[in-house]
Amino acid sequence: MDSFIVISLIKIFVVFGALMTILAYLQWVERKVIAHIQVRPGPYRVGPHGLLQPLADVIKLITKEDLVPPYVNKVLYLAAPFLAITMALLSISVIPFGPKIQVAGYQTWMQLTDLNFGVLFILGISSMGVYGIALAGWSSNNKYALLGGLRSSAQMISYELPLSLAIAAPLLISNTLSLRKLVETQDGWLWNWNLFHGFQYVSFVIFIIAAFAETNRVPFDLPEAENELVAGFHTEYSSMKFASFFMAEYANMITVSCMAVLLFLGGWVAPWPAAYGSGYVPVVIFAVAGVITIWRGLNPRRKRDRYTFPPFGVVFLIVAAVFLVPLLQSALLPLFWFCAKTGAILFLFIWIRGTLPRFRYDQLMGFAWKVLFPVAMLNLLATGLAIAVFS
Amino acid sequence: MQLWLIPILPLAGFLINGLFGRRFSKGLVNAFAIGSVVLAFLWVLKTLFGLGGLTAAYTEHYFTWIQSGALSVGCDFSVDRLTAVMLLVVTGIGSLIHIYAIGYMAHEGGYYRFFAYLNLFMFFMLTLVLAANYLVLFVGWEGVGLCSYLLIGFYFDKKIATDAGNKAFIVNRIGDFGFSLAMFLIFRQFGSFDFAHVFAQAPAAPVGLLTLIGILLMFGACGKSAQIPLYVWLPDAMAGPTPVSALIHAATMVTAGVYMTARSWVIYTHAPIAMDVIAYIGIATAFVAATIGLAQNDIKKVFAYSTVSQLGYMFVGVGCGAFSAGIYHLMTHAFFKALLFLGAGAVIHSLSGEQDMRQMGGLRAKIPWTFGVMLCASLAIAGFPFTSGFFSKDAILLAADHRAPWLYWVGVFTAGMTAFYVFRAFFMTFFGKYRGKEHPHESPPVMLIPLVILAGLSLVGGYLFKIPDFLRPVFPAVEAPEAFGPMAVASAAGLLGIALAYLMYVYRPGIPDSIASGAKGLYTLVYNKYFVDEIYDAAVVKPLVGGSRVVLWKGFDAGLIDGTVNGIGARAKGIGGVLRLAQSGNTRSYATWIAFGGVLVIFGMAAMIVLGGLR
Amino acid sequence: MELILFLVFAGIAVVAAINVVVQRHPISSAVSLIAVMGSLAVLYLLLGAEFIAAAQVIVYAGAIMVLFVFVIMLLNAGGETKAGRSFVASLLGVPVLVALLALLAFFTARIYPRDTEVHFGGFRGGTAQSVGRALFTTYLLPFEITSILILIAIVGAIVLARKELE
Amino acid sequence: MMGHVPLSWFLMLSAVLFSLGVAGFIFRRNIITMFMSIELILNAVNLTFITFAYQRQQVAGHLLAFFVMVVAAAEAAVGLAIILTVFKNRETLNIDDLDSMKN
Repeated sequence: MDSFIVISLIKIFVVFGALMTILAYLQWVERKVIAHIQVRPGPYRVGPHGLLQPLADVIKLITKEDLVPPYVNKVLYLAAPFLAITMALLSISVIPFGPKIQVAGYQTWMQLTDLNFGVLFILGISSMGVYGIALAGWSSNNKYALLGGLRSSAQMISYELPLSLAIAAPLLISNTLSLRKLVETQDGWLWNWNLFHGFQYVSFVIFIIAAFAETNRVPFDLPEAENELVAGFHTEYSSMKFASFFMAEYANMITVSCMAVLLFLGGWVAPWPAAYGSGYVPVVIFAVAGVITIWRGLNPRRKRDRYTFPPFGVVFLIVAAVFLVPLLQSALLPLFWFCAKTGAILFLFIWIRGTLPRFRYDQLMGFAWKVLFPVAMLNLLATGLAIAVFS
Repeated sequence: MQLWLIPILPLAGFLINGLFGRRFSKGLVNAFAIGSVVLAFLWVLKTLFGLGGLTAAYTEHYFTWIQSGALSVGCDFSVDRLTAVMLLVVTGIGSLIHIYAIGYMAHEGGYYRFFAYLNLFMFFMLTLVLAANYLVLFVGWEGVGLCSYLLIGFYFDKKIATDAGNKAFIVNRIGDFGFSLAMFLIFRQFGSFDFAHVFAQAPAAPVGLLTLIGILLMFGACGKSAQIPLYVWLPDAMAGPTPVSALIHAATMVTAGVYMTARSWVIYTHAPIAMDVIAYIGIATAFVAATIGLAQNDIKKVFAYSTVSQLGYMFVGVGCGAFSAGIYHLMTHAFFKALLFLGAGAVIHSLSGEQDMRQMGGLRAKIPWTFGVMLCASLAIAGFPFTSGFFSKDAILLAADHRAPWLYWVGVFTAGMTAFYVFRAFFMTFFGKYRGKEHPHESPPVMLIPLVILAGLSLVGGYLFKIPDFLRPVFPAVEAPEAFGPMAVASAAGLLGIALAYLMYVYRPGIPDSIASGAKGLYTLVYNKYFVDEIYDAAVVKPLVGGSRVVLWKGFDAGLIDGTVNGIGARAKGIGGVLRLAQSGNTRSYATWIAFGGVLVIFGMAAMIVLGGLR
Repeated sequence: MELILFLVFAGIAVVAAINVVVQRHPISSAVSLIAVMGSLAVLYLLLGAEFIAAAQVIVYAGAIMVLFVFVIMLLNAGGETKAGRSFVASLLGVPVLVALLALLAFFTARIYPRDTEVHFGGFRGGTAQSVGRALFTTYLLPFEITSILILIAIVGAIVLARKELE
Repeated sequence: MMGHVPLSWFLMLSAVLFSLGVAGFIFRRNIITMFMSIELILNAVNLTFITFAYQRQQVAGHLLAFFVMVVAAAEAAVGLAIILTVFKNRETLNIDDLDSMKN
């Protein structure tokens, strides 16, 4: 019984640590990608190519003066950010990163815990996330904040419906609520993934759109649209509280994309069975990455690249080498595939943010109720019909 | 033999006169009215001769009147010797009175209406007499009651007449109440109303029940024949026209009671107590009525009380088992009493409406025929030897003597009194000076002829028609020896009465006033009819009317029923008023009330669990 | 372990419930009500009702309470005023409540002796699968009726809350 | 390891919640707070349902709780709409002011 606790604690530290760093660097990646989309270099002053920029931001936010405006409803004002960040982080605990691995004699799942109603748990937690924003908007006693809070919570509630319907469709196929079993049902070839089962790509698209709305990402990020509502619900917040809202947003983003991967893209399962060489793909990718960076380092376009690129190249090559070690392979390979897929979806988020313009509020709400909800409903009915007929 | 024709003829007369009488002339009305009654009389003669000896009853069944479950009543008529006598009396005397009425009613209004009612009366009386079962008899019984009411109240514009009519009808109805109870008992006991059926089973029935039936029948008879408790209506019935008094209140209707009692002789012979009751009531009525008759000044009132007294005699005869003697006196009484009334009518007619004897006197010279006729009638009623009254009254007194000596002596004394008050009236009317203001004139022949016939009958009727021998097969034989002694004493009493009357009213006119002033108290008592009417009024009418007003109307109807209804309404309003307060509009109060209700329910369950041991 | 879990969350529930009643401003009572619902969800898990716990969080805490918070935010009517008194409530209120508590205690005490021990895996029936099967077989009619009920509620809410067309 | 939780403690908890809900409904004046106490009562009832479902090892209790939730949702929707209109017309949320239905 005590080994369970110890293992759990270790796993929590590992996951928590990884998650926090990813959060920070996701922010960096986003700023870099958007910058390159907009043909500008993005942050590269602080550390090589701005790699230390997240660190700088964190320090900035922590050290800023943490002022609490007097006219604010103190209790809820302070509770709101706390509520937002906890809800966002809670859902990570259920997401499986990999299969059962053998570490120093103990068998354990690369997953904090598994609930046999995992999907429902995540849905519940995401619906609780609304309060963070709503209360923040209201308690800061500011018209813009109130409106921002109202709008974003209304938006999240409206999109929660198509989201859950979109999730329900693949569940019908894999017939389980537990995320781990979900992935096991998508084992084997590429076309075993739920995405290609029947016409699940429709529910995948709906899921992604709803996910964008849920996390208040670009096409739907009206509430904190600078030009309209100043900063939306977190206008009155500063320093750490402001930071927590940002972290909450990115955590939600990660959760949603993990959900997408687990539900549709087969989680940590390789596109084709290991027997056919899926194990070597990561090695090849990192090796190529390492060579390119070194070559880039040798004949740099900018003089400082000469000093920065080669170390990166070396790091990539080391990683490629690590993937070759059979002992670690059983743990690293599933992890690699899971991170690759999640990374792809995250990149999609960032990419969309860089390109699409913002919805007007009534269009946004109209789209939810008049387009997305009916389509999600039809999709669910069709999937149910298909299963009833063919299985 | 079409017995039904006898009652139907007068009915036809009634219908024609009743419906079209207004447009007929007097002659035409007479033709129908008198014609129908005389035809009925002739038809009675034809049927009686046709039926021959008539030792057994001859019955005719026409249709089943009532058929319901065990009860089945046929509309049947039957004739035996008793019915024959009654038929002859009713139709005979009826025709004479109809003829007399032509003259008497000539100047009165509503001529056709009078004769229509008379015919209707004849129809009901004949139905009563011919009835073969109690129910049809009861139809006749009620019918005659109705006609007596109509005829008493003939002068409907005078209040006295209408009141007298009401009084007569109500008192009769009280009597009929007893009669109906008797009929119920008869049906319950014997399962049928037919005389033949009832009298066949009567001996087997328990004596107590028979006595009760007898007494109840007697009670009905008292109502109809004006005996002690229910005689009060007869004197007031004089308010009607005199022919009515003669026909209904002397000859026919009042005798119905005697006929019914005689008809049910089987019940009475098996219920000795009931027989005694009849006798005692009879003698009491006779005596009391006679005493009242002494002091009356209205000539019709005197004869009314004498009728009540003579009926008392008939009941004494029936009560002592001498049914045939009772019927015999009934017949003779019909003759001389009808004559007395018609004579009085003639006197009143000649004095154009004057009825008080103190305004009369010395009419002997002015209306000699009436004087002669009235003399014959008075002799007959006083029981002057060899007149009809003498034979029938002696038969009854003999039966009474055979039964109980004291009965005989009271009877003799009453006979004496009867003679005295009849001749008192006779002398006051026809002897002394004329004290009135009118110019008396003799009645027209149409009135005198019936009077003369009746006079003849009342003198020789008793001798001519020997009823006791005629009715021998109908009634059980009465072994009363033809003792000469009692007869002599009775007739002596009668002569004494006549002599006394002559002494006091012709020879010494002052004596009656001195006696009256001497025995002041007794005289006023007798003059005011022992205050019986006042007593009845106080004892029965006042409490009944008062009681119903106070207790029934005020107390029960208003108090109880209205009280409860309004009470409930008021209570509902009261409760509503209280509940209204709960509607305070305040949601939180409502919530509290709901919670309170919930707590009560849960408490109830808890109590049930603790007490009832519910799981 | 269940004991600790129960005591903690039951405590949270009671304290929050009291807070709901006591608080002046509706928004704070709303938040405490959410806390009550959350702790109840955990207790449902303890009793093996997984689906209901999830539903509680999603439907109750996640949707209904959001509506409440919404309305409170929209109306922004501020704290409760002391105005107005209900005579019956103040007079009869307290005794009724005391009686209610006493009676409920009586009933629960009655059950106490025949108590069953609650432990985590005690009842497997509460999974989404078994609830779903029961819902769509034996309880199909109520399910359809509630769907109609919700439809009516939606229409009603829209009609009531929409702005009058000038 | 530790002692298990006796069932009746759940019932006592729901009894407490229930009476708190009733108290809230009776004593509070703000309509929304009263409305929330009703939700509290419904939650107490749900807890009882689930407890007895556990005691009888049947899923029926859960379904009843589910239906209670659904009905509560419908009720909340309509109720809040009514509260909105009341506030729009009467400018007040104090229940004692809304007593026009008095006799």
